[in-house]
Amino acid sequence: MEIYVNGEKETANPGETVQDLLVRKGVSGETVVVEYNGKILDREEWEKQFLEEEAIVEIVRFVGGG
Amino acid sequence: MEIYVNGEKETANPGETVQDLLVRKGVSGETVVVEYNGKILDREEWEKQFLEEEAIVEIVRFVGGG
Amino acid sequence: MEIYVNGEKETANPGETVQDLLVRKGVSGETVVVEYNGKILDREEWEKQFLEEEAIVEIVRFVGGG
Amino acid sequence: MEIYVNGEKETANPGETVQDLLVRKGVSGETVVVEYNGKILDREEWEKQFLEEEAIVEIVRFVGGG
Amino acid sequence: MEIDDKLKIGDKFLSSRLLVGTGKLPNALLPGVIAASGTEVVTVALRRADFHSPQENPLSFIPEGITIMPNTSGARNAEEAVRIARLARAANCGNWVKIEIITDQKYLFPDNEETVKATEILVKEGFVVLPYVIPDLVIARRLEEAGAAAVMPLGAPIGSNRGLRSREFLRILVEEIKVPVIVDAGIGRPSEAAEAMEMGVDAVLVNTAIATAGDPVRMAGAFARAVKAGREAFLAGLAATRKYASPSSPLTGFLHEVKK
Amino acid sequence: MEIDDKLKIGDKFLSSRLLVGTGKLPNALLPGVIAASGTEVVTVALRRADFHSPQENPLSFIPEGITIMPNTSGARNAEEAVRIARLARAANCGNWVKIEIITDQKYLFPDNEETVKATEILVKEGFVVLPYVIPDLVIARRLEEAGAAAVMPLGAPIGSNRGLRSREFLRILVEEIKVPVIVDAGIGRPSEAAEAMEMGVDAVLVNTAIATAGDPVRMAGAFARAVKAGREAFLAGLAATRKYASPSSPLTGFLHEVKK
Amino acid sequence: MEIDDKLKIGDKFLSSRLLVGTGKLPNALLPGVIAASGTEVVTVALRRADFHSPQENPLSFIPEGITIMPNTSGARNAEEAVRIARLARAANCGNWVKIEIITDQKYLFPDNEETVKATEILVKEGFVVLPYVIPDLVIARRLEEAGAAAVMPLGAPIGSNRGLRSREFLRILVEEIKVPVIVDAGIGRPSEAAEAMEMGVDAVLVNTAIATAGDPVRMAGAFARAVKAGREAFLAGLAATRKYASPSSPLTGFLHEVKK
Amino acid sequence: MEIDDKLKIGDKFLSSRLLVGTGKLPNALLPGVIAASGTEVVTVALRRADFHSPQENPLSFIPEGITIMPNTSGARNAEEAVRIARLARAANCGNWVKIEIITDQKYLFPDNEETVKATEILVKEGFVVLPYVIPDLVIARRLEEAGAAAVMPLGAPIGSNRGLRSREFLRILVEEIKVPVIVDAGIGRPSEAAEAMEMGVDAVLVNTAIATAGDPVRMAGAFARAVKAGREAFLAGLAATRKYASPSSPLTGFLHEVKK
Repeated sequence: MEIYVNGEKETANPGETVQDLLVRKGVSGETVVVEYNGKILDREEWEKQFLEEEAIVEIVRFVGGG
Repeated sequence: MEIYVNGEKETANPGETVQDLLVRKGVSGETVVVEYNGKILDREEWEKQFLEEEAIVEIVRFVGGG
Repeated sequence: MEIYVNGEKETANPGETVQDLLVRKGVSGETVVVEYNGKILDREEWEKQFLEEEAIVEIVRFVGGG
Repeated sequence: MEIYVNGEKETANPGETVQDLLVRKGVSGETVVVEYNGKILDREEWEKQFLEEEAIVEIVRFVGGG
Repeated sequence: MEIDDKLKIGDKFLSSRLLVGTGKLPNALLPGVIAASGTEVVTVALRRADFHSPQENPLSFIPEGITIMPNTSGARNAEEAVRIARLARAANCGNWVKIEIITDQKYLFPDNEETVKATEILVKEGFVVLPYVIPDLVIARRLEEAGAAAVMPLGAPIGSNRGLRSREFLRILVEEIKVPVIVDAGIGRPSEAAEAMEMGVDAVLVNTAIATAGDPVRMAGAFARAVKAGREAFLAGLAATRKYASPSSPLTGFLHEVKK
Repeated sequence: MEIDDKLKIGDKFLSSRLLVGTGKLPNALLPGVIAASGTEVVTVALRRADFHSPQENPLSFIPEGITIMPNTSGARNAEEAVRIARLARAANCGNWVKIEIITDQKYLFPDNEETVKATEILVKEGFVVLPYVIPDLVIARRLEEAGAAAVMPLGAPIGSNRGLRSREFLRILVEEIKVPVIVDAGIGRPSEAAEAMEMGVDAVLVNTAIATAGDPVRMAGAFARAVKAGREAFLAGLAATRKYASPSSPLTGFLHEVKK
Repeated sequence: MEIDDKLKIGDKFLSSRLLVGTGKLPNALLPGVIAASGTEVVTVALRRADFHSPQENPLSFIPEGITIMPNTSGARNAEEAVRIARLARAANCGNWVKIEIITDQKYLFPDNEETVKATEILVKEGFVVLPYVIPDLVIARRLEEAGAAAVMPLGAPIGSNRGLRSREFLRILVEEIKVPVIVDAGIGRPSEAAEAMEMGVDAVLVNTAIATAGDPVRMAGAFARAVKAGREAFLAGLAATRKYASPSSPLTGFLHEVKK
Repeated sequence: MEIDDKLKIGDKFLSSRLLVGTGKLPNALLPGVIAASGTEVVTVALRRADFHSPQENPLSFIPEGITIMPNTSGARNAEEAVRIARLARAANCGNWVKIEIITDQKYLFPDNEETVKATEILVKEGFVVLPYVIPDLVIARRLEEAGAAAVMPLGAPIGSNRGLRSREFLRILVEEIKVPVIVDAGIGRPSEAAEAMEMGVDAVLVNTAIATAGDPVRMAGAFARAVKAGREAFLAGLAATRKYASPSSPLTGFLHEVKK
């Protein structure tokens, strides 16, 4: 199953959730915000949202900026 | 018959044309442009356009400007 | 006996000292410096210096300045 | 015989005049001014002034300047 | 060498890079000011005829061959500007128009957004459009795309004679915009006009500085020279500035040097 | 009207208020630069003749009728300046001299005090003396009393092209000094020359900005125009500046006004 | 006396009028810079997580109690800015947002019109909106009407350290706009921050000038003092300037006076 | 880090780089102004006692430990300055003296040459001499050679509050002169004091800008902060300026990038 994570095409495993993706990517949940198919996902939804074919996932974080 | 000439209410005589109005106002036709009810009137139309009830006539001219 | 105090001609009494002049002028000695005939007088000399004919006495003090 | 021309030590021949020096140096007389031992030499004096031991000769000209 | 240095605006080739505004000038002074300025383009405004105190048409005082550029002063939005532009064109004095859309009466700043809209409409109607704007690069690019014949950023508020207060931003427009950049508003002195031209600005429009000078005709001549001076300097290539001094007379051959 | 606007220096009446320095310019360019500048006064320097690489006399390239003003560059004190002035006069090109006494080689600042001394001596010897100075009012007054034909304060260090950095002080000299004030050194652009003239400065002396321009002849022409522009503006009377805007088009007769 | 001089933005009352940007600063320097600056508001940006070189969250280095103001950098229009603002708010660090919409990559100028649109949307969604704009009075008024918590005009291009090049226009915004005016972008030196505050600007936002200083922590302290200095001077009432001198020592009682 | 940043003048080490003039200030305000300014050096003038309206001694209002620096105002030449300096020293308040020799009453410009003479004499008599001068490099070098403890060039005419009009020349003094350079006269705003310090000036002397402010005590505090801000910025190392923009937020990781 193909998905797009931060603009790059990736393969997701069937049954994987957003939470699984974050763990696999080594991302600490406390520091990011996730947009799934254009909709911001609340933290509690990460475990419930299964990755779907062609899903567009954006995982963003803060950086220094002016 | 009431009309508005350059924003002021005036009384026009029945059968008066735009051309008549200009003459009555002492305006030299060569130096002005006339808008009748929001439409620019060509010079040749001045004689043909009869003044109508509530007509809005704008008679404009050039002045110094920056 | 005529003397000049701060540019103004004045009459001094015979036997008057610089110290006497200061007292007469109501000047507190702690705040002024005295020049007598172009020479700065130390404080201890005020009592010893008798006023002489045509003496030029300058009594100066500090004021605000930039 | 040693002389100084424009700050450089040179040997002059006995009997040489300032005029001779200029010719030897290839200098067109119309364009220069000559100072001989601190004194400006008029043009007519060039032929009369013999070079003397230790003479200081300055030969100057105009250049572009601001 | 100056033969080719013409400024193309619309379909005209201008020899003079000084545009002159006719506001605040008695008609009688117009011929003298225009002649002294050498200008080829003057602005005029459009107003309702005043039947009680009729005034002579300023156009009668403007020589043949001068391009008339009516402005849209009085317009508070794109719609009003378009209306004024159309009326002006109906007077048969050409198809140039200076867009001037103002809501603020204290500083007379243009409304950039409405100006873009009016430009888009009037360009489509065949006008040669010169919009007066705040020097904003994003807006200038949009005007360029919309087909403006030039962009006319301000140097300072209209009539303030405060000079090139916006020079930092004018410099950037000159660098980035391909259509001519004409500084309109604020220039108060010939030296400021020259400075603008040295920066590479294509032309300047001057009104108040001439009209309110002690001697407007003489001042018009001063501006003509200054604009030409700045343009020529730009073309000649300005000398570089240096932090330290650099002698203008030679550094050798001093009388006091002892070589030996 | 311009017929009478001559600048009197010494016993000469100048029509052009642009003086030109010939430093850093190849002789071959001199005729072109002088013609384009319209100048009537040029500066030259005096140096020891170089027998190894003789150079043509710049004076051969300067047209008849131009006043030659030798400078005393190379002088480090009044005595040396006087010596150079006397040598220069012996060359039979007149009695004008620009006093330039410099000890500092980085910024080439003049020594005001030595300059006063040299001025006093040379005026007595019949020279027309134009001293180059730091813009210091006290010094300028002393030069005036000493009989200087003009005072020539700097705008910025020689050859720096940094412009009128001393404008605050130049303005005061113009206000207070009766002999002509000529800005010498620092002017890098025609707009700066125009600004100086608008301030009421009597003339400017330009060298590096012309000599190191991309095209010196063209730049000379640009300076000529700018100096004239600034002078004319000064004479015409500059318009006042205002904090707020002032409309250049009339404020009545707008289309959108409803009177009743 | 300074107790009451707080700056209200949204529902916060700020004691410090220096806002600090965290760009170009290593996280490790953040605590020191923030402490030295005394700031109560810092900006951050939002970017895609980089899985290959994970970086520590700058928020971990920002003390409790500091207001976080995410910017919308990267947005090229209103829609993208709104999306970024919403994502930022979802990170639970408050509802402040600096709108920064940029299409031009050379000068990084904001798109004023898109900024107005984004402001209108985000204000309705409950954000405290601080838009970064070109100093254009018409736009500033529209932002004010749209409910912006402040307007943040630039002094010069972002990161250029060129100072208050737009001062003429900032001055006018201060005069005309009722919501706080914060100068954002361009300030390169503490003296420039002080000057802005003396003009009556309500606060300044500084990033590059601190981050690229030799010693950022020390520079942060310098800016803190300068901002306070400028503010206090504004409140104390600046002395008037005069064309002529005015003695600071008394004009009477001189030793050399002879009264009789 | 700031522990060592003391300014040595004569045999004193100053922590504050703000010197304060007491002119035009009622005595009652002196303690507050001095405390708020943090200054360690104040100037006073010497005048004939006025027997008709005796005034309290300002020195009674100046706290212990503050260095008193009498000026020689009223002096028109070196001789008078020396006389005043000696009288002032006889008052037993130390051996510092600010030389101020003025003949021009409109612009109050110092006479540089007489100032050099007075400095030479007073240094030999053991005074710590701080001469007030026109910023002239040649003069500053002579003062340095004469043993001046500092040189105090003006920024603009005394009391004019016109700021650093001489900045071009101050910059050069800072670069070339080894003794402390203190800007005296002209500074009208804290931002200008900060700018001077950023340039590397060692200290500033302020009088009129504080004394004629709306609230002199508050303004004194503003100047204290500004001077410290400028000094700290100088020590921290000012960031470079750039012609173009430089993003303060990262240029990668934008949401809109499509990598594949």
